[in-house]
Amino acid sequence: MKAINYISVTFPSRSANEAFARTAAACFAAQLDPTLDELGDIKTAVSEAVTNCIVHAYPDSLGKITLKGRILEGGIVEFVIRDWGRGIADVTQARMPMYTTGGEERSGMGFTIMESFMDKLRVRSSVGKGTTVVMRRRIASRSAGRD
Amino acid sequence: MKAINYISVTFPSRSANEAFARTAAACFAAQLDPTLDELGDIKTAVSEAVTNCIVHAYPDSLGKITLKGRILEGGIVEFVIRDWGRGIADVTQARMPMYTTGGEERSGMGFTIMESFMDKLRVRSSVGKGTTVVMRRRIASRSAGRD
Amino acid sequence: MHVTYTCKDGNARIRLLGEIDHHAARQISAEIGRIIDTHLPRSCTLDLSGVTFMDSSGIAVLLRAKRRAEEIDGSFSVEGAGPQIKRVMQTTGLARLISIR
Amino acid sequence: MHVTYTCKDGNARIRLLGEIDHHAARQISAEIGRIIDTHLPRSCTLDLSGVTFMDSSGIAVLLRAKRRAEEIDGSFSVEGAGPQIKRVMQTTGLARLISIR
Ligand SMILES: Nc1ncnc2c1ncn2[C@@H]1O[C@H](COP(=O)(O)OP(=O)(O)O)[C@@H](O)[C@H]1O
Ligand SMILES: Nc1ncnc2c1ncn2[C@@H]1O[C@H](COP(=O)(O)OP(=O)(O)O)[C@@H](O)[C@H]1O
Repeated sequence: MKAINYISVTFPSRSANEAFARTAAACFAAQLDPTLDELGDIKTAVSEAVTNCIVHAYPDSLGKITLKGRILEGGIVEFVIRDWGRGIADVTQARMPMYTTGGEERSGMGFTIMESFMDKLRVRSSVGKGTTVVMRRRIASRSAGRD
Repeated sequence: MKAINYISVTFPSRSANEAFARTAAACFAAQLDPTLDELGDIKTAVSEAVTNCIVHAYPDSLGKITLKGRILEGGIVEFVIRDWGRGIADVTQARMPMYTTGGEERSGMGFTIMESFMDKLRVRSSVGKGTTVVMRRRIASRSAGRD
Repeated sequence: MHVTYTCKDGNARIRLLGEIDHHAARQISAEIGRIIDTHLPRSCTLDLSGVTFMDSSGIAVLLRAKRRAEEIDGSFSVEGAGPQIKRVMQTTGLARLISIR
Repeated sequence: MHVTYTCKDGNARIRLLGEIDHHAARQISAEIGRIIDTHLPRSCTLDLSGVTFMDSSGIAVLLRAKRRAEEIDGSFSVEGAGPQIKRVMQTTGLARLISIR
């Protein structure tokens, strides 16, 4: 699919950047004129993916994270969150509700939220090389009778 | 100066991205706990620099723009806005109040705002190669008796 | 960006909502122009209390609105500008050209 | 993120202001724990009306607060959650574990 508009954002895995990343994603998605609920879903899903990079991909060091956004035809916004950290050995297991390697501060519900809040979620990972999370959400056009 | 935190944002010269860029800059600066007035100054200065890339650097085509942000020691935030567009032949003249090549929709006050709203402004440009604008602003620490 | 207005007894109040930047400027200018041309108000007040951001792209918008209002011998003023807008108007000298309430 | 509270007649009301994410979670949890440990309230209400965002990092914060309150035989509930927080609580099953007013 051809991108109508895009952004590419790079930042280190500092937890202070969680708020920055989800706000940047929401600002970018805003051009599709989403509802507040849709914006909330996007912010939450991106927050989960970026937090995972900070908590799980680079547990003991600072590493690079990229957030890419694209506006696709048909009012679809896509975000790709990527790290070059530890990676996930078994992605199917990692995506199961309540599965976590993060101890009692984590709930294991990050992927569950990403899946419920977005229309499509794809996770690719390679141990020692990093993880790429691709998420898409269609924003219903308001002129099509929603406003 | 060593950067404590940084971001790097890339986007095409679409006018819809003006709001995205200034909001991203403000979100990034927010970690220094600025006042609303300081945030307003930063948003405005970044908006001017990014708009210049869209209007002047790439007048008839879409081109690439980068916005880099860094947090430096001493509570200083730095933004570097860069394009690979038309460039400026005479930077001293371009920085003068009311000088514009943009016709009646432009006021020629963009650089004046950047200079007044930030502590430091540096402009490097090369005709046919592009322009780099570096701006810095110190955010007074609130614990130092400002709140 | 939204533009709404009321016009009563020759007094137009035009209310802008949102952010005034280069992206939005042309549309805002066109809508203000249309309102003035249609109602030919004796006084025109631009209510900026709903504007959350304005950069130098707003200067041409405000100056053009003023010129349009004065071309038909009307008065023009701006009200409800928040601190960020006031700072832009002061720094650029616009505050000396336009009456701010 | 700010945490404020009042405690009267054994009823604690803890009010959170800001965003609950991984960055803020540990500090919020610590402050809630300190308030409960100091006042040993019979009932503890967490007021989320000032919380503008919460992701799954908030789950552990809320569950730990509930556990802490119940360990000293107090009751625990949450109120004022906006739509984004409610959606997270429902999607993750947290809404079944915590009483929401
Ligand atoms: N970017 C990542 N890098 C390495 N491991 C990850 C990454 N994202 C997720 N994981 C693994 O998948 C598990 C489940 O993730 P998630 O559902 O988001 O829950 P949580 O973050 O609460 O653990 C994590 O505990 C971790 O083991
Ligand atoms: N990124 C850029 N690329 C090319 N020319 C630029 C750029 N930024 C500024 N200029 C030149 O400098 C002039 C003054 O800029 P500025 O003070 O921001 O006012 P304005 O944007 O209203 O023209 C512009 O009219 C243009 O000729």
